[in-house]
Amino acid sequence: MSLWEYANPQKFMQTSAAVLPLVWGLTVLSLAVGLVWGFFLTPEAVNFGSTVKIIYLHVPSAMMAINAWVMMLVTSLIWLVRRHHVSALAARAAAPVGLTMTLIALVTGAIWGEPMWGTYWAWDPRLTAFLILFLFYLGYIALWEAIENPDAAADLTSVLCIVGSVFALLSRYAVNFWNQGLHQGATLSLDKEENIANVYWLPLLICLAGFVLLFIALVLVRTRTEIRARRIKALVARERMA
Amino acid sequence: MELTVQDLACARGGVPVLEGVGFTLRGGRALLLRGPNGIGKTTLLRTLAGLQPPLAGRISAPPETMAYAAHADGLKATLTVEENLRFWARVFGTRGIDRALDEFALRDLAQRQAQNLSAGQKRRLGLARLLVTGRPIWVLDEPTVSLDTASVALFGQAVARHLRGGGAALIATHIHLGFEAEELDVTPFKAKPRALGHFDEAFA
Amino acid sequence: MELTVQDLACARGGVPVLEGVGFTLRGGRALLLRGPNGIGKTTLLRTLAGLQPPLAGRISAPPETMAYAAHADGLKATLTVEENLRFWARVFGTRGIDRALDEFALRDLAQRQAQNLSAGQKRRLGLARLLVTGRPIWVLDEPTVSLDTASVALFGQAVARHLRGGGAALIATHIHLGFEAEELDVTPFKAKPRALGHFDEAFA
Amino acid sequence: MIPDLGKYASAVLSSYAISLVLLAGLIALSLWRGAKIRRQLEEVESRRKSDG
Amino acid sequence: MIALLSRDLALAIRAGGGFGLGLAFFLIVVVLVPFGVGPESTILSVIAPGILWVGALLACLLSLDRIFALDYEDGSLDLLATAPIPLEGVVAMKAAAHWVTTGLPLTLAAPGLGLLMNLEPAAYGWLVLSLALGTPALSMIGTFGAALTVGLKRGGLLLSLLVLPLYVPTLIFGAETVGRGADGLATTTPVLMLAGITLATLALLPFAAAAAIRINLR
Amino acid sequence: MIALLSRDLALAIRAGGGFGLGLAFFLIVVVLVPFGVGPESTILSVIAPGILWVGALLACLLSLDRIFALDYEDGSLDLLATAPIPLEGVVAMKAAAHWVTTGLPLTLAAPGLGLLMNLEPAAYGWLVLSLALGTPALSMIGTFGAALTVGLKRGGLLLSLLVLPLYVPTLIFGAETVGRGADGLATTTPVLMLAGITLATLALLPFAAAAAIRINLR
Ligand code: HEM
Ligand SMILES: Nc1ncnc2c1ncn2[C@@H]1O[C@H](COP(=O)(O)OP(=O)(O)OP(=O)(O)O)[C@@H](O)[C@H]1O
Ligand SMILES: Nc1ncnc2c1ncn2[C@@H]1O[C@H](COP(=O)(O)OP(=O)(O)OP(=O)(O)O)[C@@H](O)[C@H]1O
Ligand SMILES: [Mg+2]
Ligand SMILES: [Mg+2]
Repeated sequence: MSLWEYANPQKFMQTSAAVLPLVWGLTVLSLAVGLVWGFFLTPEAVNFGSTVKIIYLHVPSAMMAINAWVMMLVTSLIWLVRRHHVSALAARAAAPVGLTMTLIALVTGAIWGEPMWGTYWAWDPRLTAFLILFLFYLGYIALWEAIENPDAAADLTSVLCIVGSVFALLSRYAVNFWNQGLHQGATLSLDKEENIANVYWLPLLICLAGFVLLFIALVLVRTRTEIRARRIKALVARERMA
Repeated sequence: MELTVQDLACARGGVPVLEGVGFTLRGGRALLLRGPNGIGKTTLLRTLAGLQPPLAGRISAPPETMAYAAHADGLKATLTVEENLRFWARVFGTRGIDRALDEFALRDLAQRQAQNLSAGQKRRLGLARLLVTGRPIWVLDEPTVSLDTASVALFGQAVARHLRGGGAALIATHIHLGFEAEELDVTPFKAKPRALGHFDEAFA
Repeated sequence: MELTVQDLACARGGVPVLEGVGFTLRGGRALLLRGPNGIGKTTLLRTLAGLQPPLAGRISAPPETMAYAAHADGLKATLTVEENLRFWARVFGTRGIDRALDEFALRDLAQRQAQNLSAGQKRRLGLARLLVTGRPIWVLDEPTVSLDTASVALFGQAVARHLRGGGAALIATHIHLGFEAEELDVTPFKAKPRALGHFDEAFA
Repeated sequence: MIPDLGKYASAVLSSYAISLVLLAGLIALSLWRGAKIRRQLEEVESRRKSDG
Repeated sequence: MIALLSRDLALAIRAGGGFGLGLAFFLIVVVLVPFGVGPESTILSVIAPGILWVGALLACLLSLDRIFALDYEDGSLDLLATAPIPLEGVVAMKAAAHWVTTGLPLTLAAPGLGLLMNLEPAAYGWLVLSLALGTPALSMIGTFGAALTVGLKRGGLLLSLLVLPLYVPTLIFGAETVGRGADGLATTTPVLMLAGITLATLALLPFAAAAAIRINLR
Repeated sequence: MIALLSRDLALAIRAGGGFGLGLAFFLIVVVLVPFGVGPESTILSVIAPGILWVGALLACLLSLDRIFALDYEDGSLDLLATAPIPLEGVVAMKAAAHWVTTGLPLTLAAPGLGLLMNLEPAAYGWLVLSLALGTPALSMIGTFGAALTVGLKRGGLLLSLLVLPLYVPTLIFGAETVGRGADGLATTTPVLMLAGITLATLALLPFAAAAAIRINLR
C-alpha cells in the first residue's frame, strides 16, 4: 500500500469523511484558544501599542497564502506526472482559500500600516510580492473557470501554476532589487535573540496551527465538493448519451 | 502504407461517443464514413488525425502520412489563392502548386484574395490544399459542402487520381459523391452508456 | 404578401455579378435558386435581405417580412440551444420556441451549449431560428449544408408547413431538397463585362 | 470585556472584523456549495437508479 | 432590445467573467505603473489622478474590439440588422452592455486602487464622480469606433488608434476633476464639461455608429 | 518554419499595417499620460522611464490575443498541428513574428517618444538597449499566455490577467535600467537580469506553450 492509494477518489472520499470532524474540531479549538489568548490576554508592545494584536491574523494568513500556493504547485506536478484526478481537484479547491488568505494578509497589513508607517499602502517588496501573488491567484482561478473541459482545465492550470511559480520567485528578487522596504524582518527565527517576546510567541504559534488546520479542513471540504461536481458532470453527460 | 484502426473509442467534451471502431484502409482504396448528424464522425476523424488522444484502442499508420481537412478550411482571408497554397506547400515541404490549381480549376482565381471567393470557391481552395501536402492518406470531413455538381465531379476525379497513385482516402459525408467506394456506417459503434458504480469511474 | 424583383443588378466587392434578375414569389410558393459556384447567389440573397443596396432595379416586398439565414448561423457558442432561440424570439417579438424545438428535433439538445453541438446539429438550430422570427418570406442560403438525410427531410417538412401557412421561401441550393418547387437558374443573368467607354462608367 | 486598545482601537478592531468576516464568508461559501453539490449528486444518482 | 442587453450580459458573465476582467486589467495597469516609475509615494500621489484615469480608459479600450467582432464573425450581426429592432437601438444596447461590464465595475473599484497610488484623501469622491460621469462616454465612443472597424481582421489596434484621440477630451476633463479635487480647487467646469460630453455622445453617436455598421455589412 | 514567419509577417502587413499599429498604440499611451498627469516637465522626466516601459508593455499586450486566435478560428491551427513542423517551432515562429511586428518597431521608435516625455539625455541609449533586450521576452511570455487561452471566447482579457504578473520582472529590470541610466548609476545588474530572463524564456517557454496548444486543441 502506498501513499498513492489516497489519490483514488473512492478512497479519498472515505478517508476524508472520516477525518474531517476531527480536523474541524481541532481547527475551532486552536483558533479559539489562539485568537482569544492573543486578543484578550497579551499586553501591548513597546513600539506597536495595541496594534501588535493584529499579528495573530496577519502572520498566519500571510504564511498560509504562500503555503497554499506551494501546495498547489505540488499537486499540479503530481497531476501532470501521475494524472491523479484528486490531485488536480485539490489544487483547484485550494486556490480560493489561498486567495482569501492573501486578501486577509493584505488587508490586515494595510490597516496595520496606517498607524505604523502613516500610510495604508507602500511599495515595500514584501507587500508588493503579495500583491503579485494575489494577481496570480486571480489569474489561476479565472483560467479554471474559463475552460469547460475538466481535464484540459487541469492541464492548463497546472502549466500556469508551474510557470507562474518560477516567475513569482523571479518577481520577488526583482522587487527586492527595485526597492528595499519598510517591512518587519523575520521574527520567528530559531535564534533566541531575534525572537519576539514569549508572551506573543505562544499564542501566535497556536494561531498558526489554527490557520494550518483551517486550511486543511477547507481544502478537504472543497476537494470533496469538486469530486462530486465532477461526478455529476460525468453522470449528466452519460444520461444525455442514452 | 496502410491505416489500421482497432477497437478505437473516442470522446468529445469528456463524453465517449464512439467505441469499438475498427477498420483497415489500404493504399488505393477509399472508405466513406456514414452516420447521422451528431453520431461522432468529426470526433473520430480528429482522433485519427492525432488532434486528440483516443480513449482506448489502437491507430496504426506510418508517421506523417495523414492530411486532415476539417469543416473549416484554414484559409487566410487576406492572402490570395496562390499565396495560401504556396504557404501550405512550404510547410509540408513540397514544391509546385500547379497541379492543385489545375485540378480544382483555380487558375483564374489565383490572384484573388480568399475573402473575395464565394462559399464554393473557398471550399475548392480548401480541397486543393490536400494536393500540396503530398501526403498519402486523406482524412476528409464533409468535403463537398457548398460545392455545385461540376465541382463535386472535379473532387471525385481528384480523389480517383489520388487513389490510382497509391493514396487512400477516408471521407465522412452525407451525400452521394459520384464514385464507388466502400462504406462504413458508424452508427453501430455508438458508445453505450455504462452503469456507474464508484466515484473512481466518474472521471472516465 | 408577395416578393417582386424587377431587373435587379447586384455587385460584390464593387464588381457587378448579376443583372436583369426578375421574378415574383407569391405566398405558398417556394423558389429554388440554382447556379454554379460563384455565380452570385449569395450576393443576390444579401441584396434581397436588404444587407446591401442593389446596383439597379427594384425589390418590392412588404416591410419586415423577410427572414434571412446565411452560410453562418449566428449562434452564440456559450449559450444553450434554448437560450439562443429564446433570444431571437425576443428580438423578433414572437413568443414560444416550442414549435421550433419540435420541428427540428432539438428537444433533447435544448440545454446543451451551442459549442457542444455537431456541425449538423448547429445547422438545425440555425434553421429553427427561422420559425421564431415569425416572418413570412424565408430567404435561405444553402440551408441543408452538413445535414444528414433525416434532417433534410425535417427541413423539407418545415418548409412545406411554412408554405401551407401562406409563407414563401427563396432557397439557394446545389442539392436536391426532396420537395417540389419552381427553380430559377441564375446563370443567364450573369453580368456581362461592359466595354469601358468614358471614365464615369468605370465607377458604376 | 474588551481590553483597552488605546488609540489604535479602530485599527485592531477593524482588522479583526474584516478578517473574521472574510474567513466566515469563505467557510460558509465552501460548506454551502458542498451541501448544494451533494444534494444535486444524490438527485442525479437516484434518478439513474430509478431509470434502471 | 432588453433581450439584446440581457443576452450580452449573460454572454459576458458566461465567458469566464466579463465583469471581473475589465476590472482586473485596470488593477493591473495601476499596479504596473509603480513598478515602472518607482515606489516613492510623493511622486505617485502627484501622478495618481492621471494614471487612474488613463488606466480606466485603457481597460475600457481593451474590450472594445469584442463589442461587434463576435457578432460579426458568427453572422449574428447580419441577422440583427434584418431584425425588427432599429440598428441605433442595437448600438445603444451594445454600449450599455459594455458600460455595465467595464465602466461600472471600474467606477466602483477605483477608490481601492486610489489607495495603491497614494491618492490624496480629498480626491476619492471626485474620482468616483468623474468616472461615473465619464465612463458612459468612453463606452459610447468606443462602440462607435468598434462600429467603424467591424469586419476588419486585426481591427483591434486600428480601433485603438481611431478611438484614442476621441477619448482625449474625456480624459482631460476627468483627470482634471480629480486633480483639482485633490488640490482642493474648484471642479465645476471640468465636471460640467464631462457631463456635457457624455450627454452629447449618448444622444448623437448611436446614429453615427448605426450608419457605420450598415456600411460595413454591405 | 520560415514559411510560417513570412506568412505571418505578410498577414500583419496586409491587414492594414500590423507594424504601424502596435507602434501607434505606444505613441498614444505616451501622449495620453501627459494629458492625464499634467504638463510639468520635471515630473514627466522623473516618470519617463517607467511610463515608456509600461507603454511598450501595453502595446505588446494588446496584440497578443491575435497571435493564435485567428489561426484557431479559421482552422489553420488544427492543420499546423498535423503538419510536419514541430509545434514548438510554430510557437517560436509566432513569437518571432509578434516581436518583429511590435517589439522591434517599439524599440526603434522609443527614443522619439522619449523626447515627448522629457527623458534625460543620458538615458536614451539605455532605453533602446533595455527594450531591445526585453521585448523578445515580452513577446515570448505573451505567446505562452495566448497559447493558454487559445479557443476561449473573450480570451483577450483573461490573457491580460494571466500575462501581466508574468511581465513584472521584465518591466522592473527594464525600467530600472533606464532609470539608473538616467541618473548615471551602474546598470550592470538589471541589464544582465534582463538578458537572462530573455534567454531563459526563449529557451523554455516554447515547450510550455506548445504543450498548452496541444491540450487546447483536444
Ligand atoms: C499590506 C501590507 C502588508 C503585507 C502584504 C504584509 C505581508 C507580510 C508577509 C508576507 C509576512 C511574512 C509572513 C512569513 O512568511 O513569515 C509578514 C510578516 C509580518 N508582518 Fe506584514 N505585511 C504588511 C504590512 C505590515 C505592517 C504595516 C506591519 C507592522 C508595522 C507588519 C508586520 C509584520 C510582522 C511583525 C510580521 C512577522 C515577521 C515574520 O515573522 O517574518 N506587516 N507580513
Ligand atoms: N461537451 C459535450 N458534452 C456532451 N456531448 C457533446 C459535447 N460536445 C459534443 N458533444 C456531442 O458529441 C457528438 C459527436 O459530435 P461530432 O461533431 O463528432 O458529430 P458528427 O458525426 O461529426 O456530426 P455531423 O454530421 O453533424 O457533423 C454530438 O452528438 C455532440 O452533440
Ligand atoms: N472583391 C471582389 N472582387 C471581384 N469579385 C468578387 C469579389 N468578391 C467576390 N467576388 C466574386 O463574386 C462572385 C459572387 O459570389 P457569391 O458568393 O455571391 O457566389 P455564390 O453564387 O453564392 O457561390 P457559392 O455557390 O459558391 O456560394 C464570385 O464569383 C466571387 O468570386
Ligand atoms: Mg461533423
Ligand atoms: Mg454562396
